[in-house]
Amino acid sequence: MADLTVARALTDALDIALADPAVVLLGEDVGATGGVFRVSDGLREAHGPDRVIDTPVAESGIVGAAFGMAVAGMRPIAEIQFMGFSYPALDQVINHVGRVRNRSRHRFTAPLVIRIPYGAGIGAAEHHSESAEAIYTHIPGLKVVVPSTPHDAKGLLLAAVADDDPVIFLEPIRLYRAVRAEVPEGPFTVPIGAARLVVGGEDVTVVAYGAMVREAEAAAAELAASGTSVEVIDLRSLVPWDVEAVVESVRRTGRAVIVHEAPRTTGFGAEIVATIQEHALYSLRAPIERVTGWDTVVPLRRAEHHYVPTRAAIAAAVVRAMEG
Amino acid sequence: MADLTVARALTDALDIALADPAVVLLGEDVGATGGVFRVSDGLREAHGPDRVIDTPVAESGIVGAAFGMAVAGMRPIAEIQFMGFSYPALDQVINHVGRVRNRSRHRFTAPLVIRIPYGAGIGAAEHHSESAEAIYTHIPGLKVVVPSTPHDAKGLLLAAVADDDPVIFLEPIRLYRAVRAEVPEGPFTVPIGAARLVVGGEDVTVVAYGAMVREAEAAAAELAASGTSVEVIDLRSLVPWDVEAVVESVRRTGRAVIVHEAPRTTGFGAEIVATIQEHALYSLRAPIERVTGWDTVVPLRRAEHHYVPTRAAIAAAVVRAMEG
Amino acid sequence: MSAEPQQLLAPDGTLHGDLPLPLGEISRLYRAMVVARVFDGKCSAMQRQGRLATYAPYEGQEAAQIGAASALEASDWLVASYRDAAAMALRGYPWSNLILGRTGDERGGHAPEGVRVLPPSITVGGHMIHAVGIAWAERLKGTDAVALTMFGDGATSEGDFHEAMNFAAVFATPTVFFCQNNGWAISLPTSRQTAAETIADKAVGYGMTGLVVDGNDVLAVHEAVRRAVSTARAGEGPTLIEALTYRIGPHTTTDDPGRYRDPAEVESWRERDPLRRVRRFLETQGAWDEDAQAAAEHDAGLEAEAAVAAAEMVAALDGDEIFSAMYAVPTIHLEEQRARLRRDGR
Amino acid sequence: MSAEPQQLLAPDGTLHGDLPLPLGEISRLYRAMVVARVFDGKCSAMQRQGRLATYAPYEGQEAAQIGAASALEASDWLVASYRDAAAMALRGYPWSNLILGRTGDERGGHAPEGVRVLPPSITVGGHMIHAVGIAWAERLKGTDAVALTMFGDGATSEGDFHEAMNFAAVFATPTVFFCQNNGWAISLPTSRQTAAETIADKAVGYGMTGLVVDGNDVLAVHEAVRRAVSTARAGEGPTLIEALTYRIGPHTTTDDPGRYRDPAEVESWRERDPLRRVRRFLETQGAWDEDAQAAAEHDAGLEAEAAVAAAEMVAALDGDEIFSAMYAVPTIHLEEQRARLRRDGR
Ligand SMILES: Cc1ncc(C[n+]2csc(CCOP(=O)(O)OP(=O)(O)O)c2C)c(N)n1
Ligand SMILES: Cc1ncc(C[n+]2csc(CCOP(=O)(O)OP(=O)(O)O)c2C)c(N)n1
Ligand SMILES: [Mg+2]
Ligand SMILES: [Mg+2]
Repeated sequence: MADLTVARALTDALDIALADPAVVLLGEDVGATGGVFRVSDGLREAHGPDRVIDTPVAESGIVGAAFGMAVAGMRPIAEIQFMGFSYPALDQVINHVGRVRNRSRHRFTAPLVIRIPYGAGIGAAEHHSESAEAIYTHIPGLKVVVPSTPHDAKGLLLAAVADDDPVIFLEPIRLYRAVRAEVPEGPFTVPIGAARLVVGGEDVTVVAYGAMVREAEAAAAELAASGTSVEVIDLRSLVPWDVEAVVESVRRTGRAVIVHEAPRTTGFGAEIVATIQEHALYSLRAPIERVTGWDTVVPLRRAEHHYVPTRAAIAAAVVRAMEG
Repeated sequence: MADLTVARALTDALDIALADPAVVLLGEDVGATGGVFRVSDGLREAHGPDRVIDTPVAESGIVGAAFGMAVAGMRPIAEIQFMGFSYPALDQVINHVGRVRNRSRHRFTAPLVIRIPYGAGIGAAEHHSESAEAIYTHIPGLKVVVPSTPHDAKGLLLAAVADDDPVIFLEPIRLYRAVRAEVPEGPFTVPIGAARLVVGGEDVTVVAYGAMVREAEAAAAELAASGTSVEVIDLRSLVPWDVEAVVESVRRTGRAVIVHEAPRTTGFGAEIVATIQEHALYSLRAPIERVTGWDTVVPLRRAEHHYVPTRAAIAAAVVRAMEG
Repeated sequence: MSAEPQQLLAPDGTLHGDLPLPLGEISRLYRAMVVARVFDGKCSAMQRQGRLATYAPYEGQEAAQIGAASALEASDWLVASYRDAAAMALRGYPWSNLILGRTGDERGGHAPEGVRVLPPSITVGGHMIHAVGIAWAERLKGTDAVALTMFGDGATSEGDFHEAMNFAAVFATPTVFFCQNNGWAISLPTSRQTAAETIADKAVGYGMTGLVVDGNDVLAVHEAVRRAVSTARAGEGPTLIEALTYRIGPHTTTDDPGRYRDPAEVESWRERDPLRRVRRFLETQGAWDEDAQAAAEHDAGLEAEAAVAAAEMVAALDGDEIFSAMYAVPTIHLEEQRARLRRDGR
Repeated sequence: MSAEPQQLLAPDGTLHGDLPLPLGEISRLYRAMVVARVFDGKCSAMQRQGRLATYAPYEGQEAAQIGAASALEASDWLVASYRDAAAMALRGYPWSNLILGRTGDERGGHAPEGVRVLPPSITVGGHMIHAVGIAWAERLKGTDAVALTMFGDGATSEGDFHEAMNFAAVFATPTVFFCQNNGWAISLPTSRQTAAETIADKAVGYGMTGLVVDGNDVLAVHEAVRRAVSTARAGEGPTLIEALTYRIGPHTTTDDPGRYRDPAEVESWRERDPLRRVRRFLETQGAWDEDAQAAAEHDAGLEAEAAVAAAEMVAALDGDEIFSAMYAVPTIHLEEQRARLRRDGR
């Protein structure tokens, strides 16, 4: 066991993954500087500049080249510097990465991982605070994974690299250094598709992922004091997501609150709500609440706090669900 | 009044819009050939090659240049040849088109229209049958419009051109020539944001848009015969969408079926479901059904019929909602 | 920047300089061109009969495609577009797959194991970088395999062309960029696609070698590509080759070129037919005659019939199958959707 | 392809050839460079104090930015990046807005009416095509306004650079592409960004004129841009100018260049400081002296204080306001969300 931040747990996972010669890491500034968040710190030195590759500034090129490598039998890990810079690569992701298996009926596949730091909360510049996971969840042929703890960061990243299909691996920027925890040494995986029960509870189910898990947990702790028992589920994986765990919980509690930072309209929260009501409508004792970012650009530093869901906003929604 | 197909109604609208010197139409093959669907047929001859502009094959360039024109005070209409080719322009759409007003606090704006033929049902090649509207609805700062009749095609396109904000204008490929109807001559607009009641009914509300409206209508007609009274609402506009009309209807019927061709997960149907349950949970007598495309690539011609929602699939969902 | 396009065989069949290939090889290339032309005609006809969903004819571009594809080894990769069936077939992609794909069946994309040819790219521009990644992977794996990518003049305007060229040059990947400049991108002539004198000029901005070859001269194309391939294989980096050719037919079978181009232009290019000059040359060498021609056409016809029959024998995918190749194993969501389709039908 | 970069003022202040501008004008440019340097230092300091959210210093690039921006007319447009504050300010974008933006406030993007300067682009690459669209619109509207876009060496690798260059050349839009090749894109040296000899070489592939200028020579930059602007204004199309310069500071205030570059390199560029050579030249002409320098620095300091004060006086956007500039009029959805924020808080 080692006491690691999310960032260091990821470094550890990358280092382990790179032991396989089929794995390479490529992206802007991943080598010389170890990436803007230092997640790949030391890896170029350890594995060489042919395996930890600093690329020109071209996201479509990074993803497209990684895709080609994957088709030729490798397991590349592409890094996009921030979610807001991932959009130039969307054509590659939608039209090629997610499709080559179907297009060739399993003849060619794209087992690559695309790592993308995402999310708000650190008062960054424009484009550096975005949560576009909903877009990725809507694209056929991808898996989408979001860790929220050092343990899961390592285990899910190793699972993503081992996966035979493309995985979009979203790293909550705000958590890189916000938490430390014990992480097993050496290789292990966390299965993609299984949610994590963060706190058990009886009255309301709160579903969150990424940086919102901690806010949900804090809200639950606060509400426990005033006698409301909140169950918090960390999805960990959005595609596929653990419908069973969520539905089972809501069947018990009869109430649900979904939390994400992304804009509200057609956010992934809508999918969770639509699925819950499909399976558990008759258990619902109140409308399912969504606590989300707004349909706006993430405000810059001075006004960002009006945008990002907080424990207070989550608690307010839980209270409303209790009254609903 | 003139008896027009959707394609011709659009031609008519473009011709009227081009009377304003601030309007230009640009895209691949829009001039010499009148576009792959001949929607801009004759317009280059009528308005000149400086106003109806054949561009190189570069979607990001088309949208980015149109954006620049709009910032400089024009009202460009950019055409992307098929939805599947719109992804290279997503970075321009997300990071610039939808944001310049906020980034400059109203100092610069982007009143452009991006026309995109979309949807399946004609057995086209890969990338030619896609429905990615959910992605566009999730992007802050855009409006998203989808006509389903010749009348609305003309009125909504003219409204889109007149709108002071960017509008993604989705043209259902399958409808271009499938219907003819009376369309008023000369300029008129259909307001963006108002749904259309297609058929009134008592038992179930079916919400659809684009090519799915006709399928819903047909299902309603079929079900009427067997005594189920179906209300069909054509959203016409996804951002903003007419929450009031839909919620009011579901409050009356207590049952709803949402229909779209796009993949199911995080499709726009999820947003509609999430919103309905928020406002009308206690009126719901059955889970809201979603009849959608699957989380797959749209199959090619020989298997496409397994993908696209049909009147039969809609009718089955309505029956289930009645039993639910 | 522009120089005369490299040419070995004049339109009248005269050879400039030495024989670049043994005569037997040239006959083999010519035969492949005959086969390609027969298939192209067959496919256009099938499309008119509604038996193909869509079809992009390559008549006039056979020399470019066959010349380039014939310069590769079995271990090399081909990453090509919707119009490159002749090249793909020469690399071992079965004609029956090419036809099956065009009937609207994903299984057309399943080339046999060992055939290193990707399914044709339908989007313009996105596939070139794949040839960079593939070539890069081969180098990282320590093989000497090369990847060749084929694309049109229109594709050179996409941002992805730029990123692919730049990555290939910066990382010196063993990639060959083969552009068939066939004069048109649907209705846009090359002169409106770029203001550069040649597409080969674009290589300069990447520090890459660029050259122009007569794309209707199978020997010149073969030679140019062969050299670029061996440069790449030797680890000396990528090359951009512009093959000047012409699309004799419509863009696809639904296009009407009468709207945008002068029939005289088409006629002038028919004069430069890529098959005729090889045949003339072979005939002057006594390596070909009427009988050989008749036999080649006959054989090609039989091959086409057989490929069409094989493709048309395949039953369409059933509802269950549309879910089965999105992932190695379908997700729970796809399984649930599959069950839904079984229950409600479509 | 490469030629010596155009230079008018040698690093030691010697002028080659004739005076390209009246001495008074040169003093004005120099004064602007002093102001720019003072602001840059001020902003770096503010960032260290936590008063700015993020900051990209441009020390060393003042000649490039001031030289280029000074070649525009009031009716011309500037479309620049996060590192181009000196150029933007010279075009009338208030320093207080530039600072306000960097404190993390959208209102920094609201330039005064009449100032034709877009808010700085934070993404790399996407903004160049905007200068193409703007210039094109001006031509369509019948004005003779030109658009200049500024970007770095890294930006030339993005697909959008390619599409912008190509559109500008094909449609001969009055656009000037001004690349500040400052040696680095964060940690990537230009030699790994492209294998081309120069970035100006990239113009060839678009049939555009490209040229390299000493980016630390304000007179050479001004001259080169002035010519490109008048070519564009005359309807004779776009130009690509590569200004060779150097980023003396870190990429942004959170970057640690010690990880990737040799301090000796930085020192060698300090020798070529863009301010020093102009000052030396002006001094030899008797147009500048210690007192003038002290006065210029003093005035710049006051101007900076005033701009900072103005920016820091602005109260942060309140919750209601974050919804108010997404559309001309907020949609019903935004109104509903605004009400939700009012009700629940955050
Ligand atoms: C990204 C993208 N944009 C647009 C299209 C539509 N389209 C298909 S072929 C074509 C022209 C391509 O021209 P070129 O590259 O010269 O190839 P050719 O068809 O001449 O072989 C266009 C615009 C597409 N397939 N993909
Ligand atoms: C699309 C995009 N990708 C990546 C980034 C992250 N990023 C910010 S600046 C930069 C380097 C840009 O280098 P260059 O164009 O040379 O400009 P400079 O910073 O040297 O002025 C990168 C990669 C970004 N802002 N936008
Ligand atoms: Mg072409
Ligand atoms: Mg730079």
